[in-house]
Amino acid sequence: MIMLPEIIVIVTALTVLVLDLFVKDINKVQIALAGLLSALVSIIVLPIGGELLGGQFILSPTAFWFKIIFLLSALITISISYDSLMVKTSKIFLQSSSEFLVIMLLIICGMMYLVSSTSLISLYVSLELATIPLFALAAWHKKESKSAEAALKYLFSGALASSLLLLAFSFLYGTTGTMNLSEMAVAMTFSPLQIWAFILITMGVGFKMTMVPFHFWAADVYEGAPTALASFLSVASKAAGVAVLVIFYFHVFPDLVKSLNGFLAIIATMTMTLGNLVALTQKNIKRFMAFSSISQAGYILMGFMGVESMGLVSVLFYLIVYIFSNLVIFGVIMAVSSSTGKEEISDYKGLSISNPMLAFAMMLALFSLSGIPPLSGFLGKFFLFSVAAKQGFHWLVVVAALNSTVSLYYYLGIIKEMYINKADLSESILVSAPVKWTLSLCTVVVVALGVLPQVYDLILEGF
Amino acid sequence: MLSIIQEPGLTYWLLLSTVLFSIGLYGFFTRTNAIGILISVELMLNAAAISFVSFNNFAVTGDLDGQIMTMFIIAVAAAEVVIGMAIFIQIFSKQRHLNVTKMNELSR
Amino acid sequence: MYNIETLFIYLLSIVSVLSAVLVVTQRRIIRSVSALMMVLLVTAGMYVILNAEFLTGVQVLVYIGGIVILIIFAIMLTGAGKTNDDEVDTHKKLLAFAVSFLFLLCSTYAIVNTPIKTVDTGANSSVRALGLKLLDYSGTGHVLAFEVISLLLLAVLIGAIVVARKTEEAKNA
Amino acid sequence: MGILSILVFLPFVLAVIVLLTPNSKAHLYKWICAIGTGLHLVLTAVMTYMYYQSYAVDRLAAKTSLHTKLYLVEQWSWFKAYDIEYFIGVDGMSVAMMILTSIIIFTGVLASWNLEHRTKEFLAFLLVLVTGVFGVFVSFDLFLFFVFYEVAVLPMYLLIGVWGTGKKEYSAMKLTLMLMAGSALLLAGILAIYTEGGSFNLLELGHHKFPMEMQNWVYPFLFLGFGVLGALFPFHTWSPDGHASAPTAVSMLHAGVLMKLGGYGILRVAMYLFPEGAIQWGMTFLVLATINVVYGSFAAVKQKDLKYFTAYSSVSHCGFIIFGLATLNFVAIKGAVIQMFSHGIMTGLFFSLIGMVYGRTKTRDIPSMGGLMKVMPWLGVSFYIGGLASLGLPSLSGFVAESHIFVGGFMGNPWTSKLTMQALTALATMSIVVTAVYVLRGLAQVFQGEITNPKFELLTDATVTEKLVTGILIFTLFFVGIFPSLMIDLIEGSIWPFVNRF
Amino acid sequence: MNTYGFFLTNIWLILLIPLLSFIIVGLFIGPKNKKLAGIFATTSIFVCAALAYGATFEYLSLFPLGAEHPVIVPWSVQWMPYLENLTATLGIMVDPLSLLLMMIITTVSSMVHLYSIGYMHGDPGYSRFFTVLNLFTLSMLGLVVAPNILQMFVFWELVGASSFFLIGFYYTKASAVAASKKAFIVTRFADLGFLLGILILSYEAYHLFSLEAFAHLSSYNAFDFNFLNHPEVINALSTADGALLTFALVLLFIGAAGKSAMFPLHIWLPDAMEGPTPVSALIHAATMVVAGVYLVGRLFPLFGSSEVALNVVTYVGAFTCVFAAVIACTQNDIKRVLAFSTLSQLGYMMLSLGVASPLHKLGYLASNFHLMTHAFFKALLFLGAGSIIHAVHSNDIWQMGGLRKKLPVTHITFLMATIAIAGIPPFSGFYSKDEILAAALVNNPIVFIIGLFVAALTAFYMFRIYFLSFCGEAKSDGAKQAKESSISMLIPLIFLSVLSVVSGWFPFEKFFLSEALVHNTPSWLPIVASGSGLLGVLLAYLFYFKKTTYANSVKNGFGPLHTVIQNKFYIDAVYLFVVHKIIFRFIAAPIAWIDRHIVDATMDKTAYVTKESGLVLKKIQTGNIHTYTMMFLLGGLVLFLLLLGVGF
Repeated sequence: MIMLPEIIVIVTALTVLVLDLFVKDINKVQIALAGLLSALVSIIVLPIGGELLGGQFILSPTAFWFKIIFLLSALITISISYDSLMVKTSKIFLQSSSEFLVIMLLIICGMMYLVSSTSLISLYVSLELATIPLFALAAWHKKESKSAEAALKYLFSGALASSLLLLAFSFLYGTTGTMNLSEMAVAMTFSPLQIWAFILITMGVGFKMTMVPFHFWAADVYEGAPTALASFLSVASKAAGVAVLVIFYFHVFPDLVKSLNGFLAIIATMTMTLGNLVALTQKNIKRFMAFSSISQAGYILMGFMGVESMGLVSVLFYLIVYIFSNLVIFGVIMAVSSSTGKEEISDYKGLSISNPMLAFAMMLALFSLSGIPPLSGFLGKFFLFSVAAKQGFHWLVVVAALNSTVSLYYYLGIIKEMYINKADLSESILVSAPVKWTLSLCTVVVVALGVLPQVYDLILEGF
Repeated sequence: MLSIIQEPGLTYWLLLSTVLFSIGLYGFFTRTNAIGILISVELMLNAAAISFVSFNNFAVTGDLDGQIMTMFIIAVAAAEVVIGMAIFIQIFSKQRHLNVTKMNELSR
Repeated sequence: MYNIETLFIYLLSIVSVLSAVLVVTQRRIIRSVSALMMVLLVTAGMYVILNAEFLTGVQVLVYIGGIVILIIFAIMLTGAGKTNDDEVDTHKKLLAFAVSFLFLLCSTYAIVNTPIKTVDTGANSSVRALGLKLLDYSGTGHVLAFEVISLLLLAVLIGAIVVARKTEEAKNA
Repeated sequence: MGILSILVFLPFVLAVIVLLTPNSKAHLYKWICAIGTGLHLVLTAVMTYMYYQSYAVDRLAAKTSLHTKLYLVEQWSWFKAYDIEYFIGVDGMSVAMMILTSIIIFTGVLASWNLEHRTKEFLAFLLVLVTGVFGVFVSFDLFLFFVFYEVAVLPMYLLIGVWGTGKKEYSAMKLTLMLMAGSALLLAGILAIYTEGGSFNLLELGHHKFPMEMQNWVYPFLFLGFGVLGALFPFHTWSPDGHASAPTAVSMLHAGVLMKLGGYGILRVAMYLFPEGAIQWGMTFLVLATINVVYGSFAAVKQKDLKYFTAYSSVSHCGFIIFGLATLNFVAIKGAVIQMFSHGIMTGLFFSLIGMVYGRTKTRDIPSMGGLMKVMPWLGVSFYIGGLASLGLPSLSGFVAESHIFVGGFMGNPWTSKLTMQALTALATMSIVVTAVYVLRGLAQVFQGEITNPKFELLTDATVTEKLVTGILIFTLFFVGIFPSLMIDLIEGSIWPFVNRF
Repeated sequence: MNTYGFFLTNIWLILLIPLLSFIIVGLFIGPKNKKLAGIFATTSIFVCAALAYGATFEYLSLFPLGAEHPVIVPWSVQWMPYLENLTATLGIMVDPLSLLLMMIITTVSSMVHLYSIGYMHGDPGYSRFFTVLNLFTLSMLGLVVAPNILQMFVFWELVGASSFFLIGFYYTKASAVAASKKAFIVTRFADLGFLLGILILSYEAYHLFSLEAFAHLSSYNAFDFNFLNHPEVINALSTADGALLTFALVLLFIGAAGKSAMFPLHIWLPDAMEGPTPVSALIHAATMVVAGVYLVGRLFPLFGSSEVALNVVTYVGAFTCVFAAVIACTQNDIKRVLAFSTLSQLGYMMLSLGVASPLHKLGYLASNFHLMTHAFFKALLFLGAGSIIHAVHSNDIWQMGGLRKKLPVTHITFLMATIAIAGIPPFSGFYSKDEILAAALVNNPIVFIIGLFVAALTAFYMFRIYFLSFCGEAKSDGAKQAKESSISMLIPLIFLSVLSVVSGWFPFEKFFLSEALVHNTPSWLPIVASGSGLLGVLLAYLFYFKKTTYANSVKNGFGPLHTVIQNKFYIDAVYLFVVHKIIFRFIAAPIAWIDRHIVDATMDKTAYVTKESGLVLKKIQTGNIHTYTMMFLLGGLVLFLLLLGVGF
């Protein structure tokens, strides 16, 4: 029964919803985490390659790994935002947090359906399920007007992207005569309309994955929305965007993309460079993380060049590494803002004195994001760069490597605040237990992934 | 070119839906009222629906996927409008206006 | 020499384009909503021509009956109906027009240059076939999409309620 | 777990132990590190002995071999997909570099004996840095080489940023960014090699014949990438600032060892894999290296701060290393490797002494100091020995290296015109006079003449640890200077393959 | 091969003993017990002297005076293997020249050691003095016994370094520090020439090994003297590229000129007088300055092969000879006078080497003979001057006077040395100078005349000092209470005075050359030579003993020229100008400035540009939803046009 994980997630969502109505402040985070964990376990048990509903629902290797990515990111996001969901005294506490949790679980379920769907319609609908509720989550901070404004911008960009996507799907449907993705790939004929559909899809998916020309919403939404959602966006929704891109680039337009290496290289360079350059100037930590995640999208794009299975494996590996590093940073951001309520980078002064463990975890994650060896970020980037190098784009490798040096500059900026600058008032930052556990676990994984080859080989076996 | 207009076939309908789509786009970029922008989105979705149905009618007559897709489009459009309206109401309760151009508190 | 049907098509397309233009240019939001209603009605008519009779029903009932009414309701709530929305400066209008026109050009270029072989039997849609296709468990069915859309609506429902609900202080203020 | 892996990861284990020891036993940190690095020194000696035993048997074969022969090899597969292996081994050159690093880290730890500010993290980061350096010298898989290369560069930021003096953030940031930009070039080069050569294993790649047009652009990439760390002319500006604001042990380790990674990398990777590229680009980098030598020495003449003075002199001496490599002549390359060793010890001595003088006089400004010889004779004499070594006085290791480079430079290589090569070597030789000028001027100003500042009257001479530090370094300088044939024999075997490939 | 006796087999002791005593005195005895340090150091040098004499005696017993005097290398070990035929060995080469030098060095050094026990008594740096003196003797011995040119260069540098430490012995005195720095830098500059010479020479010689004609010589190395002086090698080198060979030889001569303070590079010697007098006696009279002459002597066959090189040697030597002698006459500081006199005597040795050629070796013989005699009497003069200064506590000859009665022994010994240097017959100076003049007469008459004129000048300025310091009445109270120095200072004076007489009669010719030399020196030559010497003495007697006004009238006669000469032709000022103004102001400062403002600035500029572009890009984030979505769509359309345009 390969739809088991989805069902488990839906059941958990519903139980949280129902229980919240009847029982006074139940520990909903624990239920959610239990549900997600059992979904994760169930997925690992499932045989890859099965199909259901006569082919409407399949579990291909990509789908398998993307589901693991989605469940992992949900699991970690929810556990690091324990403060804003459960701790009433924390400065970033969210009203009606159980509904927040339910919607998040449903979104995860939408993403899982997204990767397993074979027809255009189910793909479109699950994509919408994975996007539209996010607009609602963005507006959760009722007290500040920033949150509503962020939601508005996110809604409009999302609506535009989805209508463009819809138009593209109609053209695909029309020219290939079928709704089924695999049949569509066979009927591809490089006609102008199909190229136009390809571009429209790139725009639609580019929105979700924050590729450069379509990234404008990211900064405002990350800053305005509650941090829990910002971390979720930077990780899960970006992974969903990558998933859709993988579906289209690897399964629907493979030979078109094979000839478009130059095109991809340009977009990747733009995304990386703009993301890094603007991140240099950022003061607010969440806005800073927005641009850092935009630049990460640039590196991921490099994996798509040449449409090889090695490229896909490195993209998947990099996503996993990116999840752990990014969520450690967001965990620290949430821990700091939950006790101090401040989000400026300069507020991290002297963190290494007030809370050495937090600072050390943050430092490791930042180094991993900027691609410094023994840590996993370097390994992920190295495999992505090797894909680009294999296609002969050495200039792109140099640009990417220089970009990661620029990124090192602003990551070191934060480390400088934490380690070198003296803190004027170092009130101690208390971190609640689950957050502490998740952070230390993730930091260990960030370091371990850099050294142990097992995970990469595991992914490789699938392809 | 004239033949397209003479007996309106698939291309005619597609051109029609693209025209409607572009008008929707124009509305999307110029309306200052949030609801106005949402209306233009509805317009665009409707244009897409037309292209789906016309493809179904002219090119892919074997099955009815196009029409089923249109039904789903309508459902999704509904969802979008619901969320949009909820957000607009929240904005309105705070700022008493829905003028999109005045909302750039996040522009630092 | 033109048979009735093409004449009818021309009529519908002209009306829909005109009212679409009205939707986007009207200063008062109420008038643009009504123009939108007109566009949707005309599309419903188009569906008839495109052999999608059931869709006309769905369009009229759900789209116009449901969504547009909701929009009108929201307009009333936010009191936007009475006043004129202020205009975006002309230079931005020009830019918007240029972008959308460029989009139109690209799209028409793509459509015109792609030969799609058309079958002139037209779709034989019947409600029964639609229903069967929609909930068919075999490979070609769309039951999965059906399930997912229900989840979407549930999520949107919860989200909209929480977002639109007045905050506690606003309530007792 | 061969001896090489122990040697590479012992400092890391030490770092972990130091981090784990509770703050209550703060005084223990120094002792753990001192004993640990001392043990490391002994182990390196054992490793050298083991190397000698296995190398002795094929000393003659080395003369004609086209491929580096490795000893004490350890090879485990790491990433099967990209056939990346944990492949470490050692040849003559690496053994010399291991000895150098082991000495420098031991003396470095001793030199930072009286550091109070957060010693735990300082020693931990220092040991992590040295792990990276040891890793680079033994790794023969390009991926592993690059991983250790970056591990060696990263702790520098925190070491200079937190424990440095003067405008430390600025120079720490500049140093890290320039070195990382350099390693960006390296990454592109390594990936190009991988796509072309098909594997990361350096020895296998040695058999692969790289096409000419690829060599033409990858060789300069690698050369500049490594050159940034080896203080090649236009990219040397990080070194004066970096060393001036770094604490003693860090600048000892950095100038003494890390800058040698540049030269080592050029030889081991760039020249080994791209002999034709090296010939093609030989002249341009030779000219650059000559500028490096002359420019560095002249710039040092006008420096007012002791650390800038030494930093510029090490820029000039590192220029010698690159000069030796760029001549593509056997004797000169051998000289370059010896210069790596000897300059490492020399700068280690210089920076440790500057640290000690700074610890006492609290100033590094040369004009404001004077007549310190009367008050601290031991430090004065060691400074003079260091100075004479740096200007290449025979019976000290500086002369051995420089004479090799000059003789090699004069003999030149079959591909460049004899006249230009000899003219450039003559120009480089000119620098021994300029070095003499600035060394003597600086030292005479600081140590000779009357005591200018009454406060200096009551300064104390070297303590036991300081005597040990200077003693070890000076002994090595003399040992290599008086018995150069030992060092030459150690290195010679590993240099032949590079030359035979041209 | 005939077996070597005790001395020759372990000749390496002559290097080991000073090394051991240097280390032991330096590290162990010195800091503890000053007195023992002095004695230990002196005894070790005496042992070396004994070894040197033993070795010479054994060498002569093996190869009697008249017979062939081969060059033997009893001990050598591999030191620095550059390449297969290019290995520098550490060894001892024994032949008449090196034996002669060994004897001179060890003798003078032991006398100076003995002398300084008394002279340096009570000086705080007492043991440091003896350590460095031992190091100096070691490096000097290493230099003279070197079998190859690289080992010579090694010990050459060590000699330079130890002279640096010795000159700068009183390191608290600013002038001593400056003098030591100047000495080291000038000699270092000359050593640069020497090194370049070696490099070119060894490079040329090394390439000979590849020719099969030299297969039989393959056991040699390119650096060895035997190889370089080998007749086949010499004509191979000169035929291959004569100009390059001459260039190399001139470079080598520059190295020699630097060490032996020939004209352009002489500025450091007068200032080197800042060091303690025994140092001046040992280094700046007998040993170090002679190294340059020894180098030219050692490579004489090679030098012989190129006419130009020999001419350079001759004329530089001659010019220095005259130049220094003229200045010596005007100096007031006793040690400066002796320093300039050394300069001019060295000029003599150089010009005599220059005039010689492989065919008629008289010049080569005379120069080495003069080297020996000069070493003894100049050392004696310096030590004598030392005891005068020790007694009078001032260097200025105008404050001395009337010391004849007060310092009897110093007076007699000083007188004997002055007569010797003036070249008056019975004393050694006459014989060696006569030989030089004879050689000069045969080859180069101009040089002969210069030599003659300088002989007179030498006599004049030497007796000027003699009369001013010893005769007449004491001109200052210091001179009045002058007391004779202690016995340990007097023994070396007496011993050296005996030597400076006896050394003239040493059967030099037979010891040095195998076959007898054809003597066609005209009979009138000795008379003329000694005559010019006596003329000088007479003039000095008139000027300074008789207190006539001649001296002042001559001085005013010369007028401004006199002050110019007194200030050593302002050459020092020129050097200072060149070094400080040109090198520091116009090269070093600009480079330091360039580094700070251009190279460094470009790096900061790139960082600035990246930050600026970041700010520019940030401006696009206006926050207005319309701009966002428009750019969203525009970006997509541009990509589409790009795709169509470029035609995927």
